[in-house]
Amino acid sequence: MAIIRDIMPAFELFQPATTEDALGLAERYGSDGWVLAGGLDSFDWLKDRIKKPRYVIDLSQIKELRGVRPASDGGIEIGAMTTLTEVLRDPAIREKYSILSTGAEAAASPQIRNQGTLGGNVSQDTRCWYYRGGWKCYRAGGNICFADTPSAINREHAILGADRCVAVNPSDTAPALIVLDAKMIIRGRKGERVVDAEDYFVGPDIDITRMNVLQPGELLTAIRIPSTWAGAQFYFEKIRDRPVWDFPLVNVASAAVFTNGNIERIRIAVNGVAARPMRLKAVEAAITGKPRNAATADVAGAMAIEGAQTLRYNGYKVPLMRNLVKRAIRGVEEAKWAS
Amino acid sequence: MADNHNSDASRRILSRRDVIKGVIAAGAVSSAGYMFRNTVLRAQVSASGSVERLLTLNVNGQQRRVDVMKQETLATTLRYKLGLTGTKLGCDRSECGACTVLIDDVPHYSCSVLTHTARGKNIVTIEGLAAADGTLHPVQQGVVDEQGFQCAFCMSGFIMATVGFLKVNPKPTRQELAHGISGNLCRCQDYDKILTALMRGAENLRSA
Amino acid sequence: MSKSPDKPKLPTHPEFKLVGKNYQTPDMVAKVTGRSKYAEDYRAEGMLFCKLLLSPVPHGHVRNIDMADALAMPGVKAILTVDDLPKPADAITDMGVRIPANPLGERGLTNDPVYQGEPILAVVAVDELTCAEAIEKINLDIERLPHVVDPLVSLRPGGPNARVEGNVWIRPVVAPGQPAPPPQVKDVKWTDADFAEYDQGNLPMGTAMDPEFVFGDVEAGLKKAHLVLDETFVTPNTSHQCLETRTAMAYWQNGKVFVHCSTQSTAQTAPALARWLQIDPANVVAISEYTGGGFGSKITSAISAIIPAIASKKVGAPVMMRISREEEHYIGRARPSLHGRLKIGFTKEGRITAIDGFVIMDNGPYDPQGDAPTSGRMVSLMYQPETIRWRSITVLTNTPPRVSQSQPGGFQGIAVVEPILAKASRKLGIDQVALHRINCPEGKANMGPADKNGKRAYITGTYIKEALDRGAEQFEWEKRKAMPKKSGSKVRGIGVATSVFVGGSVGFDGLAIIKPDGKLYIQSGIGNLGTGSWSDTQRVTAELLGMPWEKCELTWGSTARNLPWSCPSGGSQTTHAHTRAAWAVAMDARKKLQEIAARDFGGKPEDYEVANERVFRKGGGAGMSFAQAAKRAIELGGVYDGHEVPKGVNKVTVASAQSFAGQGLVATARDTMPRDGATHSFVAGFAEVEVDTETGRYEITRYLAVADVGTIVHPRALGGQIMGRSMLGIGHALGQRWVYDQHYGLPLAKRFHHNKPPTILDAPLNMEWAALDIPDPETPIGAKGIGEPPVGAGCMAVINALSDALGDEVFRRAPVMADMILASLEAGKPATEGLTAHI
Amino acid sequence: MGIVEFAKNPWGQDVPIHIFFYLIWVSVIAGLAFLVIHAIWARYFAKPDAYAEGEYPAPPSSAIPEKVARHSLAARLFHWVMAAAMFALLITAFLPRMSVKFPWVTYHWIAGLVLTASILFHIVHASFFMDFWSIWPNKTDREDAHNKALLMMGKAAPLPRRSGKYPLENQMYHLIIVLTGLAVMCTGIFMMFRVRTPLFPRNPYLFSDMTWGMMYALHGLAGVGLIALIMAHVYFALRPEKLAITKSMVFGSMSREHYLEHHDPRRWAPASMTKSAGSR
Repeated sequence: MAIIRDIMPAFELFQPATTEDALGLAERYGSDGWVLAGGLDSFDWLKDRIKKPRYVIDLSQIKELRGVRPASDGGIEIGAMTTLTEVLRDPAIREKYSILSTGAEAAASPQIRNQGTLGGNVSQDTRCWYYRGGWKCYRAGGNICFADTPSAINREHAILGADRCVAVNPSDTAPALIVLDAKMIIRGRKGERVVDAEDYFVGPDIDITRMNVLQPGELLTAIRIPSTWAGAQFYFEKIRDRPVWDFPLVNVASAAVFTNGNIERIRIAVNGVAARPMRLKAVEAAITGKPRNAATADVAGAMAIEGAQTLRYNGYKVPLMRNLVKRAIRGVEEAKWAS
Repeated sequence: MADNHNSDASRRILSRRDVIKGVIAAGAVSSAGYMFRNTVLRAQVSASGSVERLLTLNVNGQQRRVDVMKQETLATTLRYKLGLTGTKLGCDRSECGACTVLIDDVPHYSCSVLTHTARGKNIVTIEGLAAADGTLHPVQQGVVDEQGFQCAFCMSGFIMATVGFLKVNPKPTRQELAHGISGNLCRCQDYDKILTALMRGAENLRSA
Repeated sequence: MSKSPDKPKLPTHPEFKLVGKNYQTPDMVAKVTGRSKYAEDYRAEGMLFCKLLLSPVPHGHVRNIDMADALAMPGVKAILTVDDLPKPADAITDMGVRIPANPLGERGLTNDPVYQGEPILAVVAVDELTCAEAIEKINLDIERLPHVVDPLVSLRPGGPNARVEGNVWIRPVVAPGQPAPPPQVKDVKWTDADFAEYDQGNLPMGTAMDPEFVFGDVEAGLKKAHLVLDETFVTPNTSHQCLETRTAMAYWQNGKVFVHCSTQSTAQTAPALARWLQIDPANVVAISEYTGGGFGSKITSAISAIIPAIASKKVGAPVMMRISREEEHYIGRARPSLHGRLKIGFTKEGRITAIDGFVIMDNGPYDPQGDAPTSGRMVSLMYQPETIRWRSITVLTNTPPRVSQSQPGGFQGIAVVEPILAKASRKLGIDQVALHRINCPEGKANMGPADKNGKRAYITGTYIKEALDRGAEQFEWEKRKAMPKKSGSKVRGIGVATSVFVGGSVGFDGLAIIKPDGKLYIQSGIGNLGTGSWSDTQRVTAELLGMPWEKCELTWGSTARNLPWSCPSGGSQTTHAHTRAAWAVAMDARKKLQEIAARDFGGKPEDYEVANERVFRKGGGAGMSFAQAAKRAIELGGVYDGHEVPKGVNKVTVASAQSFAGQGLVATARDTMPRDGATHSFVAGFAEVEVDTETGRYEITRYLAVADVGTIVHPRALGGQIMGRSMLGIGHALGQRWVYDQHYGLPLAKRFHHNKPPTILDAPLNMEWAALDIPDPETPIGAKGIGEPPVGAGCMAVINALSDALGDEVFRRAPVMADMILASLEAGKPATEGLTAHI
Repeated sequence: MGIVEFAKNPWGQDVPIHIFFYLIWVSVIAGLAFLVIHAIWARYFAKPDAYAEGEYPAPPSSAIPEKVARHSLAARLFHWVMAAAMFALLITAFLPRMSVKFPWVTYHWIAGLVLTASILFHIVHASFFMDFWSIWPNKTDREDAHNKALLMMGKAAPLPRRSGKYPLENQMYHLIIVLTGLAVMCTGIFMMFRVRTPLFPRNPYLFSDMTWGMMYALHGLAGVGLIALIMAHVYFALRPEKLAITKSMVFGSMSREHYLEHHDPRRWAPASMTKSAGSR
C-alpha cells in the first residue's frame, strides 16, 4: 500500500448538541471514532491519512462546553471548548489568573488561538517529528524510538522522564494550569472524575501511546481553577525559535506569594523538557521560606536539572531549563538601554 | 473500503448530479464542483448530531446552497464549490494564513475549519470586502495606495486577518498590528511594506 | 549612450516624469479584491485531477508497479508513469546553440528515484479523494539502493554514492564557441587523512574536482600577510518555499496544449515546456498572469508542469495537478549549501592580500548548479583580494533537487567570507565598516581569473563605498559602536556586510503599438511575480514618448497574447534588460513617428520632435497627434504597421509583432545597445542585535540596507525588493534550515514550523532601506536589478552583529539559533557540530 | 487476526513489529484449559501408577536413608531465584498490556538479567556439579513413554519402569522451558540495546528493521508461551501426587517411601548410596 498525504479521508460527521450525546457517540464508535475539538491537532493526523477514523464527533456545537464561569469556591471554571482567544481576553482570568492568559497568548498564532480550545491545547499530542511524520515508533505502537538513536536529530526532544520514547509535551497552557493547581473535569458514560492538572498528564513509562489520562470514551469537559493562587505573583516565559507559530523549546510557569522578601509559597512547572509538563515539587519545597534572591534562584536552577539526560542535539535544554527556573524565581533583569 | 466500491460508484454518480445541481444553485460555474466526491462509508447513520450534506452557507451576505461532504474544509467549499478563489491555499495546514477568512468577524484558517461547523455563521472572504459599486474596503485601499505586497498570494489572507483584527483593536500601533497579523506568512517577506500598507488601511478605516 | 541621435532632447535622470515615481501597478485592484487568478484558480469544463505517488526511499529502483486494483477503481481514468514521458532531449538556445541533453537529468516521473519524494507516477481521476484512494491501492516493488544526504559522508573512504554512477559532478571544460557537452558523474572518495580535522570542525580539503580559478600568487599573498585566518563556515540548504506551490493545469485544444502554471517568465516558459514535452513551441500556450513567488525556483515554470499536460492528452480532458505543501518541499527546489573553508591574509591595515577558498557544494541529485564557481567570482569582485584561488567540488546527495535561489552562489560566497572579515576586524582592531571600505571595489572593478593575455572581466561600475558611507551615517554606526555592550542578561552587537550580484542582462526585445485611439499598447512577456518589473520597465517607453501612463494599456500573462521575447524575472536581470528593451522600442517608435511626420509635412525626420502625444516640427508648426500617426502608419503599412518586422528581433517577437499588423504604429526592437563591462548591483547591510545570554534568543533591533542599484525606477517596488530580499537573508541567519535523518535519508522538517521561514515578528521593528540613485554609466536609463544582493548583506550583517556581541567562538554555521548560542556560551566553544549536514 | 503484527518502516517496507497482544489471552486460556482437562482426567480416568516389577534385588532399606536427598541447596536456590525472576518478567511484561499501567521497563530488564544470570549459573552447575543427563530423556524413558501412551489408549504394552531422578513429564517440561527460556533470554539481551540501560551503548540500529522485528516477534511468542507453561508448572507442583517433588524442591529431600514407590534406585541412586550403584 503506497503512501499519499494531504487528502482528508472520507468520514461520517457528527455534531452533537450535548455532552451526553457526544459521550454516547464516543462510546458507540469506540476506536472507529475520533473526537474533534478545535481540530488543529486532529486535521494533521487526518490530512496525512495516518489516522483514518470512520466517524468524527465534532464538539463545536456543544454550548455547555464553552465559556468562563465563576466556580463555587470563588475560583473559576473554564469550559474545555473555550477558545484560547476567549481565555486570554477574559477579564476575570486577566485579573486574577493572568499567567493563564499569558500562556494562552504564547500559543501558536492568532487564527489558531481563535479556533484552538483550552481543552485541546492541554490535551494535544506531541510534535515529535518522527512520530508526527507517521513513523511507526513506540508511541505509534511500534518497537523503536527513532528520535533516540545515534544519528537522530533530537534538538526538540526530552531531557527528563524519558522511557524508550523521548517526545515532549508541547502545551503552553499546561504549566500555567499546573501552577494554578487547576482541576481537570473528566466525564465518561459512567460519570465524572476530577484530576489535578499535574496528574492529568502521562509519561511514556506509564503509557507510551498516550499523553494524558483520558480513556477512550471520556471527554475533558471543563477546567476548574481554585482561588488558591488568585492574584499571586506569576512568571511565564516561553522560549521558541520563531516569535509566533512555534512550539516551546522550553517554557516555565511559576506562581508565588512573597512576604517581606521571602518565598512564602510557590509552584513551578516546566514544559518542553519531558513527555509531560513537570511540576518541580522538590524545588518548591527546597526554596519555600527562603529569601527571594539570586542565590535561592541558583539553588533552584541547579536542583531543577538534576537527573537530566541529554541526547545528541538537545544539550542546550539543560542550561535553558536551569536559567528559566532561575528567572521564574528572581525574575529577569531587563536591559537598561534605549534601542 | 474495498468492500463497498460498487455502492460507492453508484452513489458517486448520483451525488455528482446532486452536486452539479447544488453548484448551479450556488451559481458557481465550475466543473470542479464535484472535485471532492462523497464517499458514504455506510448507509446514512441517523444519530443525534448526524449532519446533512446539502446546507446553506451565509457567504459575503449571500445565502448559498451547497453540497458539502462531511470531511470538507471551508477553504475547499469556498474555492471549488462557490468559485471564491480569492481565498488561497498556501499550506492547507493552518500555518501560512493565505486561507484566512472571517467567520462571525473572527479570522480563521479556512483550510482547517470543517464547512459544516460554519453553518449559520457569517462568512466573509476577500471577495466580500469591496462595496457593490466596486469601492474598495479601506484596508484594500491602503494596500493599493502603498503598493503593498509583492506576489500577493498571501495578500487576501493578510487583508482578512487585518480587517478581523481591526474590529477588536481599531487603533493599533505598528507593533500591535504586527502581532495581530502574525498568523500569516509572506514568502516575498516584504513585511515592512506590508505593515505600512495595512497601517494605512487602518487609518483609512478610522477616517472612513 | 552617444549612439542615440537626439539624446539631448530626451528626458534624463532625474527629471523623468514617470521613471523614479511611485504609481499603481495595473494588477493592484485585481489582487486586493481576490480577482487575480493564479494557476490553481482556473477551472475547465470536465476537469479531472491528478495526484502523485512519491518515492518512499531516498535512492532506489522500481522493479514493478502493481496498479491493477487502482485502475479498477471507479473514477480512475489513467495512471501516468515515466514510460509516458518523452526522453530527455537536446535543447536549442535562442541563439541556435545546441545544448546536449543530460542523460542523468530530471524527467518529472521516474523509476529510479534519487531522493525521497521524487514522483514515480501520477494517478488521474474524477476527484482527488479517488486519486488518493487509488494510490493507496498501488503496490510498489522498489529495490532500495545505498543513500547519502551529507556530502562529506559521501566523500569519506567507502562512503555511499547518491547515484549508481557515482557521487561527484565533473564539469566539462568548454572549448570557446563550442556547446558544452553534458557533465559526467564520477565516483570520488577522499582519504582518512583529509578528514583528520573533521571533529575540530575544520572542513576536509581533498581533491577539488571543479575547474579551479586562480588569480595571482596566493601563497605569496598569504606569506606577506600580517594576519592569516583559516576558518570554516557552513551555509544552510533552504527551500524556496514559494507560498504558491507549483500547481499546474493543462488541456489540449486543436493540437495546442494550454498550460496554466506558475512561472517567472511568460515568454520563455512556452519554449521550455515545448522542450520538455518535445513538441513544437508554436503548439504550447503558457498562461500565468500572476505567480505566487519564484525566487529562482520557477524560472521557466517547472518540469512537473508537463505531468498534467501529458495526462490531459492521455485522458482527453483538462487535468489539474494541485501540488501540496509537502510535495512542494520535495519537488519545489532549494538553494544548495556550501561548506566553505577559507584562508584569508590581511595586512596590518586590513587589506586582503590573499583568499584561498575551498568549497564543497551539496548539489542534490540532479544537474550541477553554478553556485560553487559563482561564489568564487563574486568573492573576487566584492573583496578585491590582491590574489585569490577558488577550488570547489560538486557532490551529489539524495536530497531534493537544487536550483538558483536569490543571489545563487553570491550569497554563499559572501557568507563564507564575512565571518572572517568580522573576526579580522577584532583581531586587527580595525572597525568593521573601515575594513569593508578598504577592501571594496571601485569603478570598473575586476573579477574572476585572468585570461591568457592577463586580462580580467570587469563590471560597469560600482558605488559601494558611497553606500557604506551613507549607511554608516544613517545607521549612526559610530554612536552605536560607542554604546554599552552588556546590560542584565542582554548583550548587543552591531554588524555590517557588503554584498554583490549580477544586476542585469542585455539583448531582449520590446513591443508596443500606438493605435488610432491614441493609446499606447505595451506587450510584456515578463513573468509577474509582484516585483513590479514586468510593468515598471515598460514605463520607460511611455516616458520617452511623453505618453501619460493613464493612456498606456499593458498586456501580459499568456503567450497567446502576442508577447515579445523577454528575460525571465530572475537573477535581477529584468529591470536592466527591459528598461533597455523599452528604450529601444521607444527609439523605434520615435523614429517611425518622425519619418511619418517628415513624409507628410516634408523635411528630414530629425526636424521633428516627439512630445505630449504628438510629433511636430521643432520650434512649433506642422505636426500630428499619435492617433493620427497611427492611422497614417496603417495606411503606409510595411515596417510602420507591423507587416514588416526589423531584423534581429527574436522569432517569438516577430510573430507577436506581425499579429498586430495593420492595427497601428507597431514599434518593436531588440536591445543591441553596447555595454562596457558586466552589470552588477551592490548592497551594504547594517544590523544591530540584542542577545539574551540566559536563553540564547536574539532580536534584530535595527536593520538598514543601502543599495547601489543605479537609477531608481519605482521607489516602492524597489524598497519592497530590498526589504524582502534582506529578510530572505535574515531568515538564513535566524533559522531557515533542512533537517534530515541520516540513517534513513529522509527529511524530518517538511512543515513551515520546521523549516522556519521568518514571520512578520521576525522582521526587525526598525527596518530601513536607502538607494544611492546614481545611474549606471553603461545603460541608458541607468537602472540595475536588485533582487539578489540584499540577501547576503542581510544574513551576514546579522551574523557579524552576533559575533560582535558574543565573540568568535560561538558558531561556525548558519542559521544561528538559540540552542547553538546557549550551548556554546555554556561550553565556551562552538558546541554545535560544525560539519554535519541538515541538522 | 494474525500471530505477528506488521507495519511500514520509514521506507514504506512491511516489517514485523511484534506479536498481536491478544495472544496473551490465548496463552492464558490455553493454560487454564490444559489444567482443567488434566484435572478432570486425573480425577476420573487416570489409572493409579503401575510399574513393571523388574527382576532386581530390592536394595536393602537400610541402604536408603529416611530422607532421600534430591536437590542440593544450590539447585534449590537457583530454581527459586529463577522462578522469582520469571514471575517478575511475566508480570512486568503482560500486566501493562492488560491495562494495569506502571513503569515496567526497568524492572523487566533487571529481572531479565537476573534470569539470565541464574540460567547461566544453572548451566554451569548442572553440567559439572550435577548428574547432567538425569534431566534429559534417555532410551529407557523414551520406551516407557511409548508404553505409557499405548497403555493409556488401552492397548497392550509392558508396564513402564519406575523413573529415574526426574519423571518423564518433568524432563519434557524442562526441555520446553529450555527452548522458550533461551529464546526470550537471547532476544531480550539484544532488545536491551533499544532501551536505556547502564550496560550497553544504546543502538537501535544494531540490526535491520526486519531482523529487529523478527526478534521482537520471537521474544513475544516465547513470552506468551511461558504464561501457559508456568501455569502448568505451578499446577503440577500443587497436585497432591506431585507434592513430594515440590516439597523436595523446598526442603531438598523426599521420603524413602515416595522414593521407592516412584523411582528406580538403579536409575537414580540417592547420594548416600554408592555412586556406582545407580549411575551409568
